Amino acid sequence: MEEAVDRYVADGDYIVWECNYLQRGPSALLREVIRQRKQRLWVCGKFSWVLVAMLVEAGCCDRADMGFFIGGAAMNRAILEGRLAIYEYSNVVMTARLRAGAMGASFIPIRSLGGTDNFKHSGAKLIEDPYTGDPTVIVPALNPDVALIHVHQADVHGNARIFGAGISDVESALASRKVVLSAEEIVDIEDIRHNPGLTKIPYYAVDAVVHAPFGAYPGECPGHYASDTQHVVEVFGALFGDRLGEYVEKWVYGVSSENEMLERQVGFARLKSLEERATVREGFRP
Amino acid sequence: MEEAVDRYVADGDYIVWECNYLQRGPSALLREVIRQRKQRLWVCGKFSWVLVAMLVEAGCCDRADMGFFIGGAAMNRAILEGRLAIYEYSNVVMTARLRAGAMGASFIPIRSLGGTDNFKHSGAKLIEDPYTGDPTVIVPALNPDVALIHVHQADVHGNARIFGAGISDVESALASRKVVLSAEEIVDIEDIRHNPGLTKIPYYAVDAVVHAPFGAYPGECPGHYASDTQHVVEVFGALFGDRLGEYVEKWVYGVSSENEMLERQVGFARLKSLEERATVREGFRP
Amino acid sequence: MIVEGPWKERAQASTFNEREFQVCITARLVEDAKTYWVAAGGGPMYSVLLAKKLYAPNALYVTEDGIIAAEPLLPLDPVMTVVGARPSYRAVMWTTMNGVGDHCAVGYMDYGILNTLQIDPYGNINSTWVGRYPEEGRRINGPGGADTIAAQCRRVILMTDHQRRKFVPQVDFISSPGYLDGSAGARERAGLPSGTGPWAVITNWAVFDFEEETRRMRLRAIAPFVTLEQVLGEMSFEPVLAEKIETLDPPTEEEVEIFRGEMDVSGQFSGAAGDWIMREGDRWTRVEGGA
Amino acid sequence: MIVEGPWKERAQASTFNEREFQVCITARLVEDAKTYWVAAGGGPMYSVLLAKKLYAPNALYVTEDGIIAAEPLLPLDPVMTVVGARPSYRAVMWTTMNGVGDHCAVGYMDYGILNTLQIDPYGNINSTWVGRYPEEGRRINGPGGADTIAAQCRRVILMTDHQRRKFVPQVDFISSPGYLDGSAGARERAGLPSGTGPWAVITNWAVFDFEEETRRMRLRAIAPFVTLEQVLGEMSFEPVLAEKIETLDPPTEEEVEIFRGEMDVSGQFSGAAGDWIMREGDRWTRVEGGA
Repeated sequence: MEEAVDRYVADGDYIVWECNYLQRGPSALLREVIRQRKQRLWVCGKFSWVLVAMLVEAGCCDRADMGFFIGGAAMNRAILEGRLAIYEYSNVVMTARLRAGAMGASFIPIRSLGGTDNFKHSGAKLIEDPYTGDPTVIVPALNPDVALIHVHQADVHGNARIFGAGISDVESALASRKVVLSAEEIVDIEDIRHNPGLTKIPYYAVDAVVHAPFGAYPGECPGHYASDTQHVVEVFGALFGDRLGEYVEKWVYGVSSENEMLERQVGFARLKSLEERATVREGFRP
Repeated sequence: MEEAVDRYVADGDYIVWECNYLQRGPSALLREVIRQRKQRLWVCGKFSWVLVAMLVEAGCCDRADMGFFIGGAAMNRAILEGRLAIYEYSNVVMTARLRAGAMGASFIPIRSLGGTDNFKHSGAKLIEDPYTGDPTVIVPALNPDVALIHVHQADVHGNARIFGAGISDVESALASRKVVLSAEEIVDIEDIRHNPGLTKIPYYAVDAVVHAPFGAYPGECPGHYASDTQHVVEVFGALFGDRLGEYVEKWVYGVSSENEMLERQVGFARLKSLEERATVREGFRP
Repeated sequence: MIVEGPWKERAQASTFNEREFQVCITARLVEDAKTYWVAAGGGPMYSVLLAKKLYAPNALYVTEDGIIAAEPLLPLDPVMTVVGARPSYRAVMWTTMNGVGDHCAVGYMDYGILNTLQIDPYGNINSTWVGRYPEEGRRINGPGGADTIAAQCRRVILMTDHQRRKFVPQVDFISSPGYLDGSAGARERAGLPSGTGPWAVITNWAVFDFEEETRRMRLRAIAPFVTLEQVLGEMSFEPVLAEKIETLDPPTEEEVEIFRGEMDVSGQFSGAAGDWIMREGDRWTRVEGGA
Repeated sequence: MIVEGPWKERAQASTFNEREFQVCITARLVEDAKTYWVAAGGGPMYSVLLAKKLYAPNALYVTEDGIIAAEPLLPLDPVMTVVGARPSYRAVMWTTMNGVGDHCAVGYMDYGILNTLQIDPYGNINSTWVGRYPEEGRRINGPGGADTIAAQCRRVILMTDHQRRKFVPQVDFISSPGYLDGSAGARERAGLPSGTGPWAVITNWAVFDFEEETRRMRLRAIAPFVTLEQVLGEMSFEPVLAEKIETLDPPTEEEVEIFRGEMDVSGQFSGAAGDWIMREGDRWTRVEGGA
């Protein structure tokens, strides 16, 4: 974990993560990014709830493509003080940009964003459709420097399985120059070869695989464990109460590693109870 | 089967099928299209081996986007006599065009076709990338009138499962105005709901579901039955020996229905042996 | 539009929250056998679920993470309305954001339902910024998936609180498109698909649609516990008035029982905002509620 | 390039088919731990499989239907080289044509290997039409997936029969791109990704690469059973000649045993075309073969 983040996440990188802090996201990897005090990250802020605010408050991030995130006082200060530049898109437009990146294209036509103020503050263009002549919105492809993705299962080569709905795991993996996976379970390649239909991300797109049980904590990893409601309330409280600094201090800087956090600050009993609350496994466990 | 083809395949339609006559394709549906003597079809000739030649020889098809098919004398005559117009693309470019159609876009940028003679005889354009200014090839979206797709399992609403590698099943289902599925097995929606991750095509994209065991015959339906090698040799022989007319007479017009063909011309023993030759089921059977 | 229906024959609730009322009214608008994109859950999702129980058993909904036609395992944990196992439960398909975006782009989404923060007479939505962008004011969440829903669903239903600061002549920032400047073909000129746009606005007090010729918001009906003056008084612009302003029926006992018992179990939804309404005979009294 | 290798130390086959020779030579060119796109199987696929057995255990290949790094269950039924259960066996991933197309477009395909029908000095490929398109001549198959492979793989290996009608100064129709007109940057000007293009041509008689400055086909090595004159005599254009023309080693017993025993079991591959070569001491004799 420490090594993967140290080696593949560089200051100034454009970073994309899949899902978010509460829902099958690479929460552990992102806390490690903060712990290593990465600087000047440009983030893909799609569907991202509290993560952008956490990174901004921790001083890791100075640019964001939106998306969706919960604002709050910290974010507001950063914007008004010019510490955070925001480019305005939407969740689906950002995943469309990632799809273009995954296609090796430099842009992609879309059927939204036109006429909005997002359009004016984004990289979108309104062109004449070369065939119909109709006004058509295009957006530039997104090819991030690094993608952080939490998956249910992966082999050591990077062949990865993801179960359930998702945002743009495959697109991010293909569009990004460097790809770091955190996996709930490491499986043998023999297991992968027994059911190739379950593989979502191929080995050649992946640079590092980190075995990270509870790597989505405090979020849910469907089929494995539920979200930690108490922790979810705590982080939202911190966000709205302008105490994100304290939250980061306690949960990120306050421990030397993710393992220590799980061991000391969450504890076995709590983790076990989260597993027990994951009563729905159908479709999430091969 | 008869009703679905009669109702959803119209003379003059642009038609796309998935896979082909030998590999998990809607072979039964396509024989029914010939049996009903549909006229003036414009076909998507990607990855299609003998099918285009069969449709042309049967007088059903007068335009084709290429793709890949086996030429042969019948095809050659049709072209030189002006009975068949061909537009030149490639397999992957055609699936890219279907992807654009499935995205609701009117065109899509690609990284191939440029500089070839296909480009000159296709709907492709070379434009200046609106961002980089680089020369960029775009192709028009493809939104067929009707898609014929053979799937492993579907419920009566059209939620469909396909196992194994494939060409562009999902893209064709979304891009096409009308979608007819033939399914090896009809499953209950309860079964679908137990593992939503296996669903590839959603109900709202589908107009008709036909229960068609051995619907891919003489082709293979992976995990269910092997291809009928003897029949495969026969159809290729007919193609190269310019006896496709005889082949169509025998296997299509010579029987009143697909069931009759399977019963009378193939027979239970042969079908059983094809099932027995399908020894690899892993990954193809949920 | 929303005045006739089975709810007329049912016993009416004597006490309910305005937010509950809003969800019930939205549920009554849900058409059977249609597909709804409810963004990332919340009120829009609860409205369709309530409708499925009572009025539109074959209505279906999708969420922006690609959960198609789920029968979620209720109640859901806080904010866990997407991706998780419970909201995904018994779906017919799990896909992705681009997946459901494609389904919408090719026209399979009959309706979209959105929560909105600030709205103008043409149904343009602001969920990005309050104040003078970007120098002065307050950052909000951003469009999320709403921009796509507002741009591409055939009919869009907007849910918002009935407050002056929410109904403004011009939004501070267009996050998701309504009829833009209101001129004919404005959406098409901006590159949006034709035959789409806002269709209704539902608040805790009233229901609006959009006048076809002008594409302006038109008041169609109001709650039984408010007056027309109150409704218009809490708007910073003058909506078109329908020839006849209907009066909405209050929630039925059945509606609120199901909503409280299966969906808003912890009361966090109705607890978050909205006053409580009590009825004694023909008198309605309001009790301050919300956080 | 292809003169040094473990095969040098192995016993040489005394009888082999020219097609077998071509596959063995291609196999010796396969780099370990690289990813190959072999179109829809056939000679290209067999070459990688043979290489995996003998020289490059970690080389991997994909086919245009989205089978990634399979360990196919050999032998395959006639034409069933894609989609089917046997060619798909023990893959690490099953995706689609657009799926593998994306993998290629973003640069994960190190090599492509293609069968070609007609080829020119710049590696342009014709698989569409023989004669004057479209009025006069004969329709062939079309590019299939070869256009994408030729356009986007980093290095492209072309396999073809060594015949005058196949090596032509100008192809009748460019189905898949080589270096086009051979001018610097011609591929980029046509919208193709830079750093891609034909890298080698392997026939049943010889091996070519492409001269960097001119992008023209350059003869590098010939089979031990043909002369330079024969090789050049069966080409309708004059290739660049490498300073030293190497002599290729014949197939090893090991190579042909594995190929015949596991891949071309029915002999349909070597039976379809290509003469048989027999060795007695230093003398090579040719026996007419093929269909």
